[in-house]
Amino acid sequence: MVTEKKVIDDEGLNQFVSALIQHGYAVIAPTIKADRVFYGVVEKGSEFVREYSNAQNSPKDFLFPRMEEILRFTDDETVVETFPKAVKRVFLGVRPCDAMAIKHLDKLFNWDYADTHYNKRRGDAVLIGLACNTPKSSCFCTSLGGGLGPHHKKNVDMMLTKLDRSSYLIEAVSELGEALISLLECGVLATSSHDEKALELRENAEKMITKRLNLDETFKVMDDNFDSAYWKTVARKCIGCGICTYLCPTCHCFDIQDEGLFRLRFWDSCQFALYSKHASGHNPRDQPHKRFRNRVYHKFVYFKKNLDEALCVGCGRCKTYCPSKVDIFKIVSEAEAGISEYRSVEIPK
Amino acid sequence: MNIARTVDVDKVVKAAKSYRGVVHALKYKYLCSKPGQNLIKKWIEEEKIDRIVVAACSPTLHEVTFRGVVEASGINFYACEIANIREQCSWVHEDMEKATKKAIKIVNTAIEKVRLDEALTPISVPVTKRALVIGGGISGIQAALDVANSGYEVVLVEKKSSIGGHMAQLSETFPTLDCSQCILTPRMVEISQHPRVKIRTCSEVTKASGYIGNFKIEVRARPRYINEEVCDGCGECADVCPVEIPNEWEMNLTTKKAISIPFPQAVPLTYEIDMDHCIECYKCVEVCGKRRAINFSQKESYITEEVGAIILATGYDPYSLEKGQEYGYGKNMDVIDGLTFERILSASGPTHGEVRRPSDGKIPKEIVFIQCVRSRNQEKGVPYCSKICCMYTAKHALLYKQKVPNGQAYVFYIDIRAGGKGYEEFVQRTMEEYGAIYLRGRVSKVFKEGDKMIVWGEDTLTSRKVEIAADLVVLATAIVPSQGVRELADSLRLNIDEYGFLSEAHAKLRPVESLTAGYYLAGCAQAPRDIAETVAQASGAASKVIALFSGDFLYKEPTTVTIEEGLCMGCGVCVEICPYDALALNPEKGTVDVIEVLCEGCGACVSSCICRAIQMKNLTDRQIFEMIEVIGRN
Amino acid sequence: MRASETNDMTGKIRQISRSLLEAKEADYVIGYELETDGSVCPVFIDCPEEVEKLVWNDRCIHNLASFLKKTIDDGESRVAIVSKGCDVKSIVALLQEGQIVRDKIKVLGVDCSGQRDEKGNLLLKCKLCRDHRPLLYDSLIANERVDVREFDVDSVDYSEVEDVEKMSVEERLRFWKEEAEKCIRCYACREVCPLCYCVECFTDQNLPKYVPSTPSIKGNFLWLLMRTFDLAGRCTGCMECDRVCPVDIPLHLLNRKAIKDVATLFGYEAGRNPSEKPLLAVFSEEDPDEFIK
Amino acid sequence: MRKKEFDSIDWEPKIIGFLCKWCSYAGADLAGSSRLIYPPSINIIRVPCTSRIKPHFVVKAFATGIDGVLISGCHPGSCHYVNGNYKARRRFSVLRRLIEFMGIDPRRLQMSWVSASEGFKWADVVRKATEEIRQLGPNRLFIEGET
Repeated sequence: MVTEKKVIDDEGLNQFVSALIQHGYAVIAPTIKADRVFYGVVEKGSEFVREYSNAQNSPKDFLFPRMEEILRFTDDETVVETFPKAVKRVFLGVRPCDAMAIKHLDKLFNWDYADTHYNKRRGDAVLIGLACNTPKSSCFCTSLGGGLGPHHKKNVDMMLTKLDRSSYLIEAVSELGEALISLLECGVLATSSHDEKALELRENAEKMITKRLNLDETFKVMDDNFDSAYWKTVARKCIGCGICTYLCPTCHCFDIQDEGLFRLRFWDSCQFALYSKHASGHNPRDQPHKRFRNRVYHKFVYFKKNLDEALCVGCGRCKTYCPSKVDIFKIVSEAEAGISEYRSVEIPK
Repeated sequence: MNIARTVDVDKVVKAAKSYRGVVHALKYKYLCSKPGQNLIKKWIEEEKIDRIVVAACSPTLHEVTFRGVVEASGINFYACEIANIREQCSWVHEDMEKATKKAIKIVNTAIEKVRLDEALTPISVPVTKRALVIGGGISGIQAALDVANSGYEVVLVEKKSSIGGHMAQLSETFPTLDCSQCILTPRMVEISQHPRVKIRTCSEVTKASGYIGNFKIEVRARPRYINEEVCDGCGECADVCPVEIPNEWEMNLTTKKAISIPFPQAVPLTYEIDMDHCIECYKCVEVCGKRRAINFSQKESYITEEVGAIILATGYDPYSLEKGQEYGYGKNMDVIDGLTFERILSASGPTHGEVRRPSDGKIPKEIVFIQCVRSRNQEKGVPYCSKICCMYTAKHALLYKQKVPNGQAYVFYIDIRAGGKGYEEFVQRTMEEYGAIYLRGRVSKVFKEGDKMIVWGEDTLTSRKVEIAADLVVLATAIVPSQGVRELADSLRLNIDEYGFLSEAHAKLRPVESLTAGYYLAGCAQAPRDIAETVAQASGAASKVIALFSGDFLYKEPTTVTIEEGLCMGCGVCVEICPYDALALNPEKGTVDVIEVLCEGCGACVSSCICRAIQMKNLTDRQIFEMIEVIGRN
Repeated sequence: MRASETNDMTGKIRQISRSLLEAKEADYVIGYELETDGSVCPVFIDCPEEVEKLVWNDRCIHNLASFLKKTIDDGESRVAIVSKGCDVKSIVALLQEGQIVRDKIKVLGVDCSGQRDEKGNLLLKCKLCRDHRPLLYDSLIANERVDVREFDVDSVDYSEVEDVEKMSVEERLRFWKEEAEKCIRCYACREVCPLCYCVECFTDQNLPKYVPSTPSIKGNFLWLLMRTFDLAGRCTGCMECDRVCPVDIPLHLLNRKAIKDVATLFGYEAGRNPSEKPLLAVFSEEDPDEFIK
Repeated sequence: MRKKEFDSIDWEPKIIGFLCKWCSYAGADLAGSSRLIYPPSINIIRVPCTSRIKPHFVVKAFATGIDGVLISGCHPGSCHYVNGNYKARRRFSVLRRLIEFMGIDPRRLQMSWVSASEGFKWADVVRKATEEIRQLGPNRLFIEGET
């Protein structure tokens, strides 16, 4: 199978969006809302912003929304399970890191239990990636394994690479992508010079990411030093809010509560004090640093133990939007040095 | 049945039956009757029902009845709630359908509440069987004697240097014309010799902590500069004292020395030095000699008394007229108030009972009495009736005529209020036998002309203007709560009404109790009243105290608050907001403790607690939320 | 701010911090440090060698008093804290509510001429500020160039609040519902607030469920409303909640509204006097009652 | 169209009354024993004192779809618990302005002083409150499905 590659301009991209919408897809793409970039449903191509490093939220919001109804109680005391409506979705402009995150979520929600609600939403959603030409200083995707990088396209169905001011290289990656690219009526077939340009951009982008992390070493150091006072020290400026977890493309914790006649599931965060409180009143993560440590360990240790991957995709959202600019990369990458410094220190209970 | 008029009781019963958790629902005509009560008993005993809702009249009427029934049947007193579908539903609505719907909701809210009610037992508190009486007038004396004679100790606190109050200043009392001092002083002697009464004069209550049965009272004693135990009241010191000052006990009609007693029968018979006027010549010290009763180094002191009940007998003051504002009072020496006239009439007074006017000592031939001065006067005085003025004015007019048979007394009045045994007859006697001329109307002006006071008034019965050239004008001024009561009420956390009289717990059914438990009211502290009523109320208050002291323990409503320590952050807002000091910061734990016996269950702390660590027993936030939801449901 | 001023003040902060740490008068110092991207972040300094991390400039936005909440549990630590005039008001409020002990806190008060965002714009809280010089401190890092005059209370600018007040009731409801819709319940507003120190927030409690914890419009709207009420008479207007909100809900409008109301109704201002009684625990007979029938 | 719905004379607003048990509750009882007729719009929750009423209750009521809340207690100076009504007054004057700011008509939160002897006043207060809230129409703070 020869993968078809085309080069289109902005107008072509707009037409493509219109074609997708006409074919019954809900197109979800980065949009501008009050100076910030958010993923949202677009009604026309021009709403899709293309100049952004990444949106504040991630596609997660649409696959695992912050709140959803899972069942309903009726007046005659019966219970009806409710499911999300089947919607054909296209996620447009997904950065490779977010695409990787969706892959992680796919695994997570089908690991020991297949989550119907997630899967219904995920369904046949099409991911159209947009290669990242100018990673931010907070990005560190290249260290996180699975070949992840600013132009990584394994996890998307189609990939867009912005070649210059108004031309995009568009290629189908999966069969789903192949089927969709046929909707593209404009554009020219890509040539090798386009490929070369893309490669150059890719190398350039990869060079821009200077942060490096050795995942395996980090895993080992962390796994061996759970009780180090280091974690208490680095957690100090964390205020304990849920921004990092709610904006993280892979965090997936939820709570379930009944409200009136509805049973709702909605996001929860391990950063909250009540998150781990038992019904008995006991709370194993009763102190802020224990909750902080849990987040870091979940990303770099627990998930790796369970599914042999890091759950962090290096998007840098947690640092960018953190009220105290807590830097997970810095904390993890300096763990070894930091822990050795604190090795002698007994962690107070 | 009076509920069934607008509420379809069968529908309410049907709705209740189908409500979550309800086992029985039944219509019954007089549930508060014996057979009705027995039915509840039967249910509880035979079917192990553990919660009851009675949909009937207001809980203020039969809540205790039904709770008593459930308690007698073996479940907790508080496992019963009343749904008020009469006073607040059937009696106030006309639309049957809507009223029925509302009645169902009322029942449902009561069900939700009772479902979450917990079993409570009353809080028992030991009782300190010792009473405090504040105020040493006739009401305080009477109350103290009654309590003491029942075998309990009493502390009587009086701010003046002698007990006796205003009654000691009066000449004769209406309607029997007994000599006031003659009937009062034996009581004063009795109390001064009573082994169970401690009299603290020159003293004021400054602070109270604790609660019914267990008060700690701080009493401030001002120095009188005389040693009470030593002074025998010989009076030699006053003889040698060179300083003469106005005698306010004699309504400033005469003077006294800077070292003085108010009147010869004073109790305790201990002199007091007025340091504002004393020139420290020490002649008194000299004459007192070896007895060494005089002590210039006395200081203000504070004593703490532990008592179980407090009787407030703080009395009254005559309305203090601003100088020159009313009928020339204060500008014109011969315009005086009633209490001054009492001193003029009194055999022990400055004129030895002869009626002589203050300005020149002339015997007044024509005398005008004006009633309701500042009483019943919304704009300039107090709106209430001072109650005693009609009677004492009649007494004044009568006594005047007895003493000056050729004189003429005129009385300006609005109404004559002479309700009381022998009162109306007394007023009639004054008019008919003693020829006092009663003129119904207000006085518009009093002004001086020569040595006469010209009184302009109106006789509204004949619609004629009246002008009287009087030698003396006596104003029956309003009586008001005695000075300092507001501050006292503040420090004791007592309710006062808008005029400053202490509020009773219930106007009809609890007239001698304050709303704050453990405080009882006697005499004019509560409202204007005469001596007979004062004494009756004082005895009433005393008997309440005696009843309280008859048991070793007190039982308090257990619907107090609890604090969940795990949630409390010790911010102290509740400590601040509690009007009873029932909450205290525990510095060790950093949280707040509830002192349950002090808690009256108002719930102010519950709603002030930002951390929601405080809940009120049997009226938790959860219960209220459930009730709101029931009401919100369609 | 001129470089000489920042250098000067930074130097003083370091010097005082060093001596406090050396003399073991403080277990640690909470201050500001420079991030690689030029922004400024909170930092905890435990030993004299680290004081060089401390800085002062016009990007020291964070209210470090938020971190004093964490000291509530371990009442033992003695903390030195770099505080602007606005932050000191939070400290005063915490003292007033007995959450911190005065002699365990060393306040390094800093004269502040206003803080700026990354674009160099003066922050709203600084435009409204009347406490350029802290009203309580142990050491003062003075800046003679800063205007430390008392502001005229009557001249307080509530125009942002008044703009909302001018809307109709329906418009306001729509406005706040739209804002509520954005809320994701990350509780950054709560966690950053120096005065939100409850063990269990009302939104987390279950019996009863004071407000729904779900990020629904209803739950969010009620959260915004009740959060504001609980802070009424306590909020000192540091606007940290506003800063950290990841979805830009104008929380300052709500808090400023409460600040305006308690000022106009009761003449009360939070965070000025550690011994002042809490606003809602006391009353005055003259309190307004025009709405009572 | 919305207007029509509540113009109908049959629409009865749902009002919750939080009444202190010493004054206003007794006043409401007196209105009953005096057979004073007032609209059945109000359901009463008896509390010991107005100071027991949490702002949360009021907000919960609105969130539950209650059209109006009426808080009633003792006149100033005659609180059974010394001064609870003053504290409540302060609390609710703040809440009232705040809900108004967020778009809830403040007339939906009413407050009155009704003593145990003011049965007439109670009936009048309920009538007026009902009328005023009837004019405002149903509480549409949260429409069904917005949960």
